[in-house]
Formats: sequence, structure tokens, C-alpha cells
Amino acid sequence: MGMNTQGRPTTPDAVTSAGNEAHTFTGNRGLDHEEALIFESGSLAKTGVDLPEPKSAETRLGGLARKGPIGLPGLTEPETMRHYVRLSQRNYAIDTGLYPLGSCTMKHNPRLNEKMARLPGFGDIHPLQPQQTVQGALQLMQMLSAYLLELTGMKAVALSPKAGAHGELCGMLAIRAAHDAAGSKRNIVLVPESAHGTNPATAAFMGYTVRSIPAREDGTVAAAAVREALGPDVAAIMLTNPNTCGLFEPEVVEIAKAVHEAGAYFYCDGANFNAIVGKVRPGELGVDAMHINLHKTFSTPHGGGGPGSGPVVLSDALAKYAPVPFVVRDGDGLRLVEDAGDAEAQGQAPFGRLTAFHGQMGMFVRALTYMMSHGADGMRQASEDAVLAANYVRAALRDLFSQPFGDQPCMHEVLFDDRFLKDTGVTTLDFAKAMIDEGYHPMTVYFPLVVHGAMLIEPTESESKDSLDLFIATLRDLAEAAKRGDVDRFKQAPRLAPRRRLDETRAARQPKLRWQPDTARKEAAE
Amino acid sequence: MGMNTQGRPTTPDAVTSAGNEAHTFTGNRGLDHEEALIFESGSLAKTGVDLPEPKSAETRLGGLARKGPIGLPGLTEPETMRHYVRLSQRNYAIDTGLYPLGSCTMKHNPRLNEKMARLPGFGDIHPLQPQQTVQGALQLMQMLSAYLLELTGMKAVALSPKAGAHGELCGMLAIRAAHDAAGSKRNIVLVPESAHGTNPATAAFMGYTVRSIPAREDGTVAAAAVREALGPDVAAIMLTNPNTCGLFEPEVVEIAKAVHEAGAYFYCDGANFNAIVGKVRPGELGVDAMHINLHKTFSTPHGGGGPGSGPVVLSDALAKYAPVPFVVRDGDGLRLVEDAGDAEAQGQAPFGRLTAFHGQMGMFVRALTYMMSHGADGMRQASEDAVLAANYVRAALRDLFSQPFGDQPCMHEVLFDDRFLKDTGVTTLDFAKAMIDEGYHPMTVYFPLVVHGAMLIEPTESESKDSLDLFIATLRDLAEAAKRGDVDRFKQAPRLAPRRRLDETRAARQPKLRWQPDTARKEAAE
Amino acid sequence: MRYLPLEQAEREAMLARIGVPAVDSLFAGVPADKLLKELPNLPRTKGELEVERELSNMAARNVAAGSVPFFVGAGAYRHHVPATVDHLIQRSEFLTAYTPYQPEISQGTLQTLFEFQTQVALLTGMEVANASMYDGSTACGEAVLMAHRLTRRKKAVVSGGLHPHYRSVVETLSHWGGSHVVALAPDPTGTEDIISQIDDETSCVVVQYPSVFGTVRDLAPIAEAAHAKGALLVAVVTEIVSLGLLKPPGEMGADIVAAEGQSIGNGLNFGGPYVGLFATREKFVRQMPGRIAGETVDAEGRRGYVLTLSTREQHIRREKATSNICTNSGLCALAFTIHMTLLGEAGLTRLARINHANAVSLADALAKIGGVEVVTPAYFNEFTIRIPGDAQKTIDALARKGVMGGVPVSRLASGRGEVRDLIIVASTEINTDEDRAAYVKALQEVL
Amino acid sequence: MRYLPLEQAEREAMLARIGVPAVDSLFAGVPADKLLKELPNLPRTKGELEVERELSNMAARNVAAGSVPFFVGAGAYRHHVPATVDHLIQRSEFLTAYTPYQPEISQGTLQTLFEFQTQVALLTGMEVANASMYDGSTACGEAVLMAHRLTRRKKAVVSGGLHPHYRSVVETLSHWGGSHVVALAPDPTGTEDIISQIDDETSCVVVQYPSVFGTVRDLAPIAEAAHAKGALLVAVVTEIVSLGLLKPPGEMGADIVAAEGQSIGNGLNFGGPYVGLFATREKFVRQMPGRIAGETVDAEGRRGYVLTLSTREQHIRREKATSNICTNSGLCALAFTIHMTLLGEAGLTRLARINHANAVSLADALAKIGGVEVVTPAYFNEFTIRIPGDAQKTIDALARKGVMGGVPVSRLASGRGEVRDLIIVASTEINTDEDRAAYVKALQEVL
Ligand SMILES: Cc1ncc(COP(=O)(O)O)c(C=O)c1O
Ligand SMILES: Cc1ncc(COP(=O)(O)O)c(C=O)c1O
Repeated sequence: MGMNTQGRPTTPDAVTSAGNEAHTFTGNRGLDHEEALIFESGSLAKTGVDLPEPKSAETRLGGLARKGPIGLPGLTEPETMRHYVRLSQRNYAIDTGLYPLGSCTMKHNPRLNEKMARLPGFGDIHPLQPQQTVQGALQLMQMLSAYLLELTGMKAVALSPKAGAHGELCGMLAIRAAHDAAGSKRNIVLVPESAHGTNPATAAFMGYTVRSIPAREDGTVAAAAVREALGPDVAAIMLTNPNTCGLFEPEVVEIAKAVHEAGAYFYCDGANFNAIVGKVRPGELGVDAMHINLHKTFSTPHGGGGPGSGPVVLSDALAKYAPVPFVVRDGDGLRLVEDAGDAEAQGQAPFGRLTAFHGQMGMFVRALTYMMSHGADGMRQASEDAVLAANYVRAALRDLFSQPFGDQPCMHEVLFDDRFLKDTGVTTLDFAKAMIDEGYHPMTVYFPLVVHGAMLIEPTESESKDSLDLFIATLRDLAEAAKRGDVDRFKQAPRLAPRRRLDETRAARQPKLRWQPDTARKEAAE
Repeated sequence: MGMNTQGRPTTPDAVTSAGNEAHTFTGNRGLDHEEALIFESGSLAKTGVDLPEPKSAETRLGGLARKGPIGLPGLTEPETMRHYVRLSQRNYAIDTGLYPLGSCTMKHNPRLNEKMARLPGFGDIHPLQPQQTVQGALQLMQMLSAYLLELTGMKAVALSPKAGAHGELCGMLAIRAAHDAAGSKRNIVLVPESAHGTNPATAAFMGYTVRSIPAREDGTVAAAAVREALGPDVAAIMLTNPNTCGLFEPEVVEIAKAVHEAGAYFYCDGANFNAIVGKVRPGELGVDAMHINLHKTFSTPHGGGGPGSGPVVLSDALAKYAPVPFVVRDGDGLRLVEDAGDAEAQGQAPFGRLTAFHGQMGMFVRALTYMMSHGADGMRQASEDAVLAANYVRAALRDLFSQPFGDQPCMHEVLFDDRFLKDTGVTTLDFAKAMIDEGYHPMTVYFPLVVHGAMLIEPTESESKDSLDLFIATLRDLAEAAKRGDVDRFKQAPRLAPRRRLDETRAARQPKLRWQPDTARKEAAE
Repeated sequence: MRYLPLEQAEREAMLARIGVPAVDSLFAGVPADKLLKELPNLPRTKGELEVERELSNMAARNVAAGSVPFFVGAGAYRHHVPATVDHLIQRSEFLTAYTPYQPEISQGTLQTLFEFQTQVALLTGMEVANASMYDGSTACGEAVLMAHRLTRRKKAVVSGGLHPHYRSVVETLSHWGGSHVVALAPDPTGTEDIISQIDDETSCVVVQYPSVFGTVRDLAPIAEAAHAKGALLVAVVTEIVSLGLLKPPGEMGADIVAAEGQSIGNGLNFGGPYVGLFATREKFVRQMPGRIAGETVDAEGRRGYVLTLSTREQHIRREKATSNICTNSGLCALAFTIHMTLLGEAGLTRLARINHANAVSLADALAKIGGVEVVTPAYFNEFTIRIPGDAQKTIDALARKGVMGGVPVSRLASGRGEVRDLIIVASTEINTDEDRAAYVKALQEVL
Repeated sequence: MRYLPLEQAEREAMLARIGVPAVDSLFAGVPADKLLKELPNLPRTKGELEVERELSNMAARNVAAGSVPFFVGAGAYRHHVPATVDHLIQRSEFLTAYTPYQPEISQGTLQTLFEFQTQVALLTGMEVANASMYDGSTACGEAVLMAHRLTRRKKAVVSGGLHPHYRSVVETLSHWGGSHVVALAPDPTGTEDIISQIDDETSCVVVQYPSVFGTVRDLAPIAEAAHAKGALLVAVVTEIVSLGLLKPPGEMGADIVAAEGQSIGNGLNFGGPYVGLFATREKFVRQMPGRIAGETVDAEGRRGYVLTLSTREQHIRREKATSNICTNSGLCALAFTIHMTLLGEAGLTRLARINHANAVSLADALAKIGGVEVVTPAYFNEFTIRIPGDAQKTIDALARKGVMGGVPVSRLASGRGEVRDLIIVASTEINTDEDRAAYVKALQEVL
């Protein structure tokens, strides 16, 4: 069995018992259907659209018309529908079950949000149509900004970042611009070991050198450690708070102070904002920049990997460096400031532009719908419930599972390590796969990297007590089974999913990244 | 094993092998979740809506305010979403696979239809709002009527019937009214043995006596047999054409003539219209009344059992008896005629009213969307493809399966009986259940009643050749397995569905038709 | 054509396999002179964009209820339906399934029907309910026929408070089915003397609650009187939200409840599809029309659901069936069930209170207009006003001012001079203070 | 609150189980003086009806593209998206899933990503593609950085035909990342001399095809010149439909294609979410940013898909990753794939021809107006006109007449006097003859 450095197995063991005894002629299993690729089932002549013949065949393509086929198969509409419906049925989703993926905040995605985003007045407007025809859209952006500023206690917000990592880039560029304006050439960014990969990647992407800060015994960062690492070359610290171990950084205020005293800035990764909305204002902790994942905290759907939206709130010190575009009041109306010249005329010094247009408007509508629906009271309650749920899971499992940093309250997610599996022969990955058979999506595993065999559980506020209780009972049953030596239940898992364990090593060693006619045929013959 | 008269088993045999070996703590099986009733998971205090407190508590209820709780559980929105999404995943549907349910025309349901039906101008108008504010709706009804009349070659259409059986009632009432107007008191209706149950039920519902007409060896009705059964007491014949054996009645024109000569009317059950749209006009065959299932032929979705829509086209002789309401041209606009007095002023003699409002407007929009999308050419092609597909299945199975009426072309559905299973120990029901494991919805079984162990297969025009080929190969594999004596594959089926065979006898003998707190608790304890 | 997967070459290969030269060979059963060559009078295939454009233009010729102050009821009500409901009913697995004939792969539909039946029974205060009828009016018609079967009598006494269109449905079925209807005169105030009409030949009394005029009255004395004569009480409800606040018919002795369920989960749709609710006493269940889902177990002993008691139904019993109904209103029932689950007891009762409060405040505001009188003494979310003038003309004039003011009684009961000045006015949770003010202002202007 | 399942009594029971007296005990890590007691400046919980009303009012203050003759492009295009697409992407299993970290229960997402990657590779004429970027502009920025990594050089030569906002994104990343950009002047006609700018320090040449002005020009000579100097060609496509008709960049020697995929499957959405397409040569794959789905087998030997080559990515490689991207544009990629599957080769090529024909006919009609000149020699569905007057003012005047006439170049490239009279005009399949006539008429009136 191959393993990576976090102890995560990458190649499945050979299967000794079939997941499911009954074999079928079609390969289908009742309601679960095997589905070919469109490249195998479609044809170049088939189409699922009816379009009129163009009125004229005259071309003005400068001689650059395509010659020969593209090779794109089509399917008629009924075939397309069935293909994607069947494929969808092979996914787990929040709507189908508890999705305790730590750091991802898989909360309920209200359908009202979807409906609002599809109002023609929001969904069917062009980013470059005349501004007097999109005043409602600009108003929505302003209202969203006002909510975000009120919730974070910050000074300004840049709406255009397209996801969390893009937000990190935005915040760090603002910091860079501020240093630059001050004539400083600092080149180091402090990042705690437990940080998400996007933090060091963002810093490096901008040419910064990453200096790692170790965590304390209790999973948090000591102000002393930060102070020690600070120096005239340090541009910023990127600190996640609540951190990726599910803990609120108790010395965050001292850390902020130390950072500021050293002439650096405090970038806060706000991925875990869901723990503290309406409870704590990051601005009051000394944060200079923080991204907010609207696709986590504010319920815009993950969509199988995106789109997200990562607005960045900025402190007084950084506000003027916010990128274009941004919305300003202009007489009776609102106006987008789209270029540096215009921005400078407004007294701003934008560090530049992050994307072609104004950000993820579709996500803004959804997030604002969420905020208006919850209201101040609902958002506070949501955070409290999220924290309550995580601690409930923690309390109910603490006797069987191992908490890496001792028995202390957590925020909205609870972290376990794999010590409780010691000598059972069951790994964190095995444990995760066994959860699949029981109808659960596994928690985040092997992250954060600071603990061995990490299991990071974030139930969110969207689960009922019954749901949490069944989840707890199942995890207990699994833990007991592992301790009892029922190793097969784990090693063979998943048996009941559409696929058993997939060979990731093979995928990486012999990459097949697209369909190829020959390969596919050869395989079919195998 | 209990059996009904058509040889359909009603109690499952005891299971000797489990469908699926891996047992789980939760009862879930990977992506398939067990789901409690809302009465078990919800509570009276929970709600998934936020409503403001009413401004005033003053009541004018005449002392009839409810006392005590209703007992209706609520769930919050995320719980509701998950509950119904999970339940939905326990259904088979056209969108998930071939649905060869004979007589039901399970064709593709375009999503454009759904979108059009939800335009506020169609979906959000009240049946009794001023008529000048619904001119577009009346226009749509007229346009739908024009399509139906052109396709059927008839004189008038009554749009209000809510489904096929309601349409039968409509047509038969028009016939009754015509006889009545002529002073005739005829009390017998001829119905072939192979007719759908709604035909005799409709006739009886109106107080008619049903006289059965036997089918010939070849599965069709002989004009001679009809002539023989006709007489001065016969009000009408209810004939399905194409018939429920999947055959076009070859003597339909003679039958119509005989019926008319005897002073009776020809009601045609149009459930199978999908075979002949654009190919044959029922009006040219001598039909006096025919219902059209918009939820079959014209693709409005079945919705797990409805709603349907059953407009009835009428001949010259019956047109004046059409029920209210109907649309007439009035000056520049259109107008609904809603009561008998108004109708009589228009020269009509409506037999009455079938429903409170104007029919299934939502279905009208969908059906018209379908018709406009297909166009004349598309509708003809659809019928041809439907007939072609059924005959393709027939040709590919004829060597292994048994055709009750010899090897002759069928229309849009092909009928087999269970002679090919003779002495295998496998019944039609077993065969159907084994199809479930293979990922197919069974065909219609044990209907029509005129053949033993009937299997009525209607693939529709919505299947690709690949899909038909896999279906055929699967049915062949199953037939061979049955003949080979692999009885377990059938008796144990379905093994891979969310449930194994359900005990219908118990359901009928000890009816539990609603949730009851005590029963449920007792059972849970069992 | 985008919906047809067969390609031309495939069609030919299939014909070859069948062994016929052309598709028309398969239509050999059709008399040759009846086989059409084409359909010249209809347009040809159109793409989505074109179809959408044409239909959107048609839709734009209607005034959507949501775009104006809206007070139209009389059997169909505009309520707010949560986005979740419409999303869920559009899921392929619900939308594109057939009637659950194969229960092993239809547990989704079957369990929701079981939930639906239980909700309907609870709400109406009855013991059992079926899996839906077409709509309230056909449920009403079937209720009368069921009463006839149960009592072996043939006379229905129908209240003047029953929706005139419902009455027409009952009359149509009765007229042609050979039974009688005694229909009382329109009764806006709920003061008719229906009890004296009940005799030994009466199979049932049909009373709407609240009545088409909005009036609420106690059904218990009617039920008692009916039962004393061996007759049944059929209670009809067209605004099911009312039962969130009102005593249910079952508590007042109703034997059958026939109701329109549109208000919960379903839009106005210009009159359909809606969903008929049908509930009765357990002892009457074998005479109940329509499908019923029941609980049972599977071969492994796990709980599951099936369609049951089908020996009442046409596909088994043919001419002896309790009804000819086959396809019912499954998806609308699902919408009802999902919306009702979202509401729950807490939401439904509050929703009902809001509706009532809105109606009360509108009634008070309208009553202040000179010459306008609220004639309904007790009501839920709908009441009737008498105006100094012609109701139909007034409603049309209001519409021209962009207010949908209700239903003129004369539209429902034409030919009855005494109702010419009556308007049925409904107010639900969708109406705002501004809507009500707009109504009052417009009515003052047009009177 | 309707989204929060915990009831008060349950909260208390849970606190008891945890062993703390109140929820704030769980916030003990927060400095006491920082814990808020309330959020006084924000409104409280609102029901759906109220939220919907407020947001609908806001939406109504915008002019929807579909409600007027609409000719705005310049990086985002209004196309007709079949209803099936939006239906499918809203399925719970697609919409509410996370990134497919657990492949056994994410095959739906993974197989569609594999299909997406193949479609993108075919369309662009490249060997491999990733599973999406945020949008075309960030894909373009990443492409430049990737070229820097591959060539170990730090200078990008950027065509004057590149969308000015894309150029700004590249400049922003370059400025702060320590690399250089040589940007050419706006080039409506595609006649700039970019080849002479390529030198031995050039890592890549960035050329948009068709250009932001709509101009189509051959990339092969540029690719050759770049390759001769050891530089790469980055081709940028903002109107992906054009590749249904135009020679793909891969055939002309492009090394990286960065494109905006919004036109297929995705609406305008005021600028986002969109979907960045990113394709390159197989040999460069280990420097490619973003997620990639790959084929493999499961423990029973059945074909399946996983995320692969993740050693390029931030979650494995951290500061050594090829990019910091994590969440990408999955659902928009799904919409792209579904729409592309519906189109297929036959549909896409016809769609492209219709777009081109519509643009040609609009260009001819506009060119007939006195003083108006079409400056783009060869184009797909977008071209640039020179008008006698100020472009911004003209566009605003057209908007007041209810016509959205395009994008004034000055809005994109402010401060450049020479473009003041240029308008970028797009015409897709959504435009009718009436739309074009309305444009011509309105433009004549305002000029
Ligand atoms: C702690 C943390 N930071 C940053 C990110 C990156 O956010 P995004 O995926 O939106 O780019 C994530 C997302 O997984 C995260 O969990
Ligand atoms: C032949 C036939 N007739 C009539 C009907 C009744 O139609 P509906 O279910 O729409 O009432 C059916 C439907 O199954 C049928 O197959």
C-alpha cells in the first residue's frame, strides 16, 4: 500500500470480498446506472438544439475558417438529460446528507437564493451595459458591502475576488501596495504550519518568501512565537482565525499588536468566519485584510468545486489600495470606478485589477439573500448553532476518539487525530471510506497537516439534533468496530458506493486527462 | 404464493439470499438513504417558513376557531430539502432510464415546457380575473385547440377534462346529450374486452350497461362482431385505436359505419394517439369523440401519477354538446363562455360542466410548447419513430418471446404474453422484477387482460438505438436465463432496488393508510 | 429534431432488422386512403429560442397576479409558495415518473403520498384520505356519488353557499347519472334553512366551508340533522388554508370532506392543474374513489409503501369500480405535501392568522367607503361586499386602474339579478398595506 | 429561523451534554471584550415573501438584456441557453456537492469534468485542458505566469487587441510578481507589428483571437516568430463560440489557450460567475495551474475518475504550487459541458455560422449610415465601428432609446483619445431582423 507523508494511503488494497454480491448483465444495479462518456455515446451529427439555417453564407473571416471536424459529439435532448441526471446520481451532496467537510462549511443552500440570482434584472444584465441601466445591481453591491462591513467592523471591501484564494491574493496585494507606497521592500510572510495550502501558495505567487510559524501544544499560535519571527523584512502574517484546528486564536489581539508594531500587516484567512458571524468583529481584533468565502459562510452553493466568491474587507490602512472596479455614490445614483485614473481622482491608489469584470455578481445576490433572510439575529444564531453542533459532536466522541490538543471547546469544527486508531490497522482514510458505506460523506482528512491522520469535522448549523445523533452513533459504531478488530469493514470500504476505491497512483503515473478514441476502444476490448 | 386471476403474484416468496451482503449500522447503503416519515422526524413547533406576527389578533370567525392542535409536523427548510431529495432518489423516472410502460407513452418531457408554464403570464393568472387581462391565455387555448383539430380532423374540442378518464366522461356525456336531444334512451355501451379499465368504468359511472365485445384471434375487433352486438339500445361503442394490444384496428372504418348506421356513436379512446399523430386523422375514420392524453402524446410530465389533461375532440354531430367553459371570438378579442345561458345564445347545447375552471392550463402551455417545437414534420417523425422502435424491439425479441397474435407489425407498443416462460417457473411478474435489478423499469404487465401474463412494451420515440439495443440484449439475456432455469435471478428479484418485493396482500388486508402515532411506535419497538 | 434520438441511418438499419422496406409498411393496418402524406396546415420544427419568443409574447398579453394589487379568490387563491417547493417537484425523479406501479422503485412517490394522505386527514379532521383527485370540484362531484353509493339514495341537497361551478359539476354528474340535486338559492350570509330540505330520500347535504361568499358557519347542526335522516354530510373546502384557523369539518360531523388543495404548494395557473383532497371515515374507505397508498413490508421485513385497496379501482374492477379516475394529481399533491411540511403546525396556523387579519383589515377599510357594505358576518380570508352599482362593471373598471378587486358574483351565478351588486373579495398574506390602500382608493374612484 | 433546525430545548440538551452552561462558554477563547452582544445596525430575520419583494424591486431597477435590442459584447455575450442546462445544474447532487475529494461518491462531478476537459481540448485544438479557472481574464493571467515558469523568463509581450481589462489583470500580477509586460497600443484592425517586439527575453506573446475589437487574424506567423525566440504563444479567446467556425489556436501553434467559456451554458450575470478555460500542450501539463480530472480504475477494475496530478497544487505543494487556485468554476464548467453536449459539432458549427451571418448583416446595415465606418476587416460576431461623435455619449443616448448598442472603447481604455469614437458591437443568434432595424433607426436618430 502506497502512503503519502501524512499517512494517507494512495493505492487501494486488493479486494477480497465483493461489495455487492448480485451481478447484472447491464452492469447497472437497480437505480444506479453505468454511464458511458459522451464521446462514446454521442455523434458528430447529433444535436440537442434546433437552429435555423443562417440567412447568408457570406463569410468575413479573413480566410481563417476552420477546416475539418472539431470532433465534438452531440446528443439529443433526451439523451443529454438522462446522461447528466444519471451522472448526478453518483454524487453525494448537502441536499442528500450530512457533509461534515471541515474548513468547507457545507451548510444548507437555500433555493430562494437561486431564484433571486435568476431574476432577469440580476442574471440577464451585461457587465458593460450603460451604468444608468444597472443601478439596481450597483445598489445590491453596495448593500452587500454594507452588510460585510458591519459584520467585520472593517473599513472597505473589495468585491471582485472570485474565490477565497483570489481574495488572499487581493488582500496580500493591498498589503504589498501599502508597503510599496511607504517605500518598504519587505519580502517575508509569516504563515503558521496549520495554514491552508492557499496561504503559502498565495504568498509565494507574489514572490514572497514564506516563513513558517509553529503551533503550540494547544494548537494555537503564541504571540511570543510571532514576535520572535517578526523583523524588518516581514511584510505580513497570514493567520487563519478561527484556525484550521477549529480553535479561536486566544492571543490574536496581541499578535495583531506585535505585527503592527513591527510595521507589518495582519492578513486573516476568513474561511472559518462561520464560527463568529455576529459574535466577533475581525476588525476589532486588529485584522488589516480578510477574505470572506461567500460560498462557505454565506451559503452560495459549492457546485462541485465552484464558483465561489471571495470579497476582501480592508482596514483603514489598506482601504485606499483596493483594486478596481468599485462602486461609488455619484449624485443621485451609483457609479462603477473602473480604471486607475478614475480611482485616483477619488483619492484611491488601487493596486490594479484582479479580473475582467466586477466579481461574482451571481454569488453576491445569493449571499445577500441569505443575509437578508437570516437578519442579524439569524446570523448570530447560525454561528452559535454551528459552534454548538461541533462541540456536541466533540463531547459525544471524546471518549472514543483522540483530540490532538486536549479536551477543550472548539469553534465550528472539531479536530481529531488518528491516535485512537493506533494498532487497529485502520487508517484515517479507511475510516473515511467506511463512513461512505454508512451514507456519510467523510470529514476532511489529513488536513491540517500539523496533526497525524487528521479528521476535521464541521457539521455546520444546518443539521438537526437527530441528524447529529445518528452521525455520532455511526462514528462511535465505527470506532468500536475498529478497536474490536473488524478491519474488513474498513479495508474493503466503500462497498456500497457507485465505485470502490479508485487507484490514484495509477491516475497520476499514467495520466489520462481526456478521452482519446484509441485508448478507449482498446480498453473496451480488454 | 398468492396469485390473482391474471397470474400476477401478490405476495412475495420468502427471501433465501440477501440482495446485498454488506449490512450497515445506519441501514443506509452508500448513496441510498433510509428516510423516516415527517411524522417521526418533524415537530409541531418546527417550521420551514418565517412569517411575521399578524398585525391584529381580532377574529371574525363566528366562534368557529379551531381548538387544540392539528398534529401537523413541520421541518425546517434544510431538513425538508433533504427529506424529499432522498425520497426522490428512490424513484425510477424517464430522465433516469428507459420506461417502457405500455399504454403510458413515457416519452421525454422537455424542460422548455416547464419553463414556459412558469412564465408569470401563464402560471400566475387567476381563472376568474377579468377576461380582458387574460387575452394571451385565451389565445393559447385557441391555438392549442387549432393544433388538436388539425391533427385529429375533428370539428370541436372541449379543453376542460382533467385527464384521460375525465375526457372519456366528457365524450360519453356529449354522446348521451346527443341521444337525449334526439329523444333516445339507449342504455348500452359496447366495450371490447381488451379495453382499459377506465372505459367500462366511465360507461358504468354514467349508468350505462357495458356489453363486452370479444377480440379476434389477431387481437383486433371484427366489424361483424360489432354489427352483431349493435341494436336499438346501444348508445355507443368505446374503442381504443390503436388498440391496447398495440394494433391498429383494420376494420375501424367499417365499425364506424356500422355504429352510425345503428344510430350509435363512436367514442375512441385516444390514449394511443402517439402512434399516429400526423399519420392518420381519427376524424377521417368516423370517430365522434376522442380524448387526447396531453400527458402521454404531448409530453406533459406524469409527475408520479398526474396531473394529466384530457381534451376531447368532437365530431360535427357532437360539437354542440361540448361542456362549458369554452373560448369564442368576440369582436377583436376572445371570451370565455362560462354558463349554459351564454352558451345557448351561441347556438350551443352544453351537457353541463366538468370542473370548476377552464381545464389544465399548465398542461396546455406544455403541450403547445411541445407541438410548436416539433412542428408538423417533427410530430409525424415522432410517431414514425415510436412505431419503428416498438417494431424493432418486436423483431429483435420475436424468436425468444411469444407474440399472442402472431408475428405481425405493431404500432407504437408491442405485446408479448407469458407462453415463452411456460414451465420455467418464472412468471411475468418475476420477469418484471428482474428487469429492475438490471436498471430498467418493467413494461406494463398483466394488461391488456385478454392475454395471459401480458407484457406490453412501449419504448417511445425518445430512445436512441443504443438504448434500444441494450434493452433488447438485456431482455434476451433474461429470457435465456429463465429458459436455462436460473430461477433465482427472478424469484429473488429485485435485489438491488431500495426495497425488495413488497407485500401487497398485507397492505390490503391490514390497511395502514396514514401514519398513526401508536402503530408507528409499536412497530419501531418490534 | 432535438427530441428525437434516432438518426436516419439508424432508422434504416432498424427497418432492415424488422424486415420491411419503409416505415409506412408498419402502418399497413391503416386503410391506405387514410394514411396522410403530410400536415400542410401546421408550422414546422422550431428551435427553443423561437418557441420561447412566441410564447413569451403571448404570456405578456396577460396581467400576472403578482404585478398588481390582487384580491381575487372564489375557489383559487394566490399564496406565497416557497422556492423549495417548486425546486423539489421539478426533480426528474418526481416529475418524470409514472404512477407508482412498481413499488420497489417508486418508494419516493409512495412515501410522499402516504405523508400527503396523513396530512389531509389531520387537517380535515377525518380518519382517512386518498392520494388526490383532479381538483376540488371533481372531488365534490365524486363525494356526492360516493354518498349515493353508501346510502343507496339518489338525492343531494346542495347549499346556496356552494361555489356555483362546483354545483354545476354536481348537477352535471347527477343529471346524466340519474340522481337528483336540490340546490338552494345563493346565500351570501349563511342563513339559508338547509336542514328543512333534508328528508328520508336525501343521500347527502353538501355545504361549503367557508362558503363561496366567504361565510363561515357551524356544520354540526347540519350534520346532526342529516345523520338523523340517514343522510351524510359532505363538507366542501375551497380555501384549505382556512383549516389552519377554523374547526375542521371532521370535528363537526362531516362524513366526507372534498377540498381544493391548490392554496398549499400550487400556483394559480389560470385554473389548473390543482389538487383535489378527499377524506372520509375509515368505515367508508372501500367506497372511496381514487388511489390510496398504504404501508406494508418488503421481503426483508423493511417498511415500505404500495398502492393498495385497488379492488375499488377501474383497472381491477372495471365497470364495478368506485370511480373511473386513473391519473390523478400526483405532482400537485407532492407540492402540497412539501409546502405543508415546510409550514408545519406552527407555520400553517400563523399563515392562517395572517390571512384572517388581512381580510379583516381590508373589510374594515372597504366598509368605510360610502355605499359599500360587507355582507359576510363571519369569514376567514374572503368576504362579500355589496356595492352601489354593477359588480362586473366595477371589477372591469378597477382592472383598468390596475387593481384586481375580486369576483363579481354575477360571473359565477349569471341570470340571478339579486347578486348583481355583490363582489367576492379575498385577501391573503401576499397583500400589503399599500395593496389595500390602492384598492380602497381605486374603488372610491370608480364608484 | 427557517434554515436552523435546532430547537431551543435541543440546544439546551446539547449544552448539557457538552457540559457548559451557555453557548458563550464555547467562545471562551475570544477575548471577553471582543464578544459582541448583538448586531444593532442590521435588520432582523425576514420571510421569503419579504426578501423576494425587496430584491425584486432592486432587480427591476436594471434593464434586462432580454428586454431590449441588445448588442453588447467585449468579453461577455448573450446567447440562448437551452432550458435543460439550467435545470440540470440546479440538481441538488451537482449544485450542493463540494470539490470531488472523495471520488467514490463524486463520480458525477468527476466524469463531467473529464468530459469538459476533453471538449475544451478539442475546441481549442490543444492536447490537454484543466478543470476550469475563475474566468477568462484570470486564466490569461495564469497563462502568462505559466509561460514565465516554463521559459524561466519574465517578459510578456501583449497585443493591443487584448481586452484592456485582461491586460490590466496581467499587468497587476506582473507588476507585483516582479515580471514585465510590454503592452502594444489599441489595435482595432489587427495590423500592429507584434513580431518585432519579441526578443530573447520574451517568455510569451499574448494575442486575443478574435481580438477585443472583433478582429480575426492569423496567429501562425506570431507563433512561429515566438517559437524562434524560445517564447510561447498564449492565445486568448473571449468568445468561445467563434471556435465553431474559426481555425483553432492549437492549429496555429498556440502553446497555451486561455479562454472565457461564458458564452456556452452561462448567462451574463453582470460579469460573473463565468468559467475560465485553460488548455495547453501535454508536455507542459505539470506546470499547468488548477485542478485536473483523470481516468483510472477502482478496486474491482471498473473505470472511474479522480482528481489527479495534485502535486502541482497548493493543498499538496503549498508555496511550491503552480498556482494558489483552489475553488474554481465547477458548476459553470458543468453548464458549459451540458450545453456543448446539446450542441455537439453540428449545433455548434451552425450556431457559429448564425452568429457570423448576424454580425455581417448588422455591419452592413450600420455601414450604410452616413459617417459610420466599420473598421474591423475580418471578424466573427463582433466588430468595431467608428462614429462621427463621442462613443460613450452615443451609447448612453441609444440606451435612453431602449437600444443597447455596444461598448464604447473609451470605457475600456480610458485616457486614450484616439479611441473616443469607437464602439465595439456584437451580434449573436438572439438578435432578430427587428432588433437590427431598431439599432439602425436609433443610431441614425442620435447621431
Ligand atoms: C482555510 C482555508 N483557506 C482558504 C481556502 C481557499 O478558499 P477558496 O477555495 O475559496 O479559494 C480554503 C478553502 O478550502 C480554506 O479552507
Ligand atoms: C388505454 C387507456 N385509456 C385510458 C386511460 C386513462 O387515462 P388517464 O390516466 O389520463 O385518466 C389510460 C391511461 O393509463 C389508458 O392507457
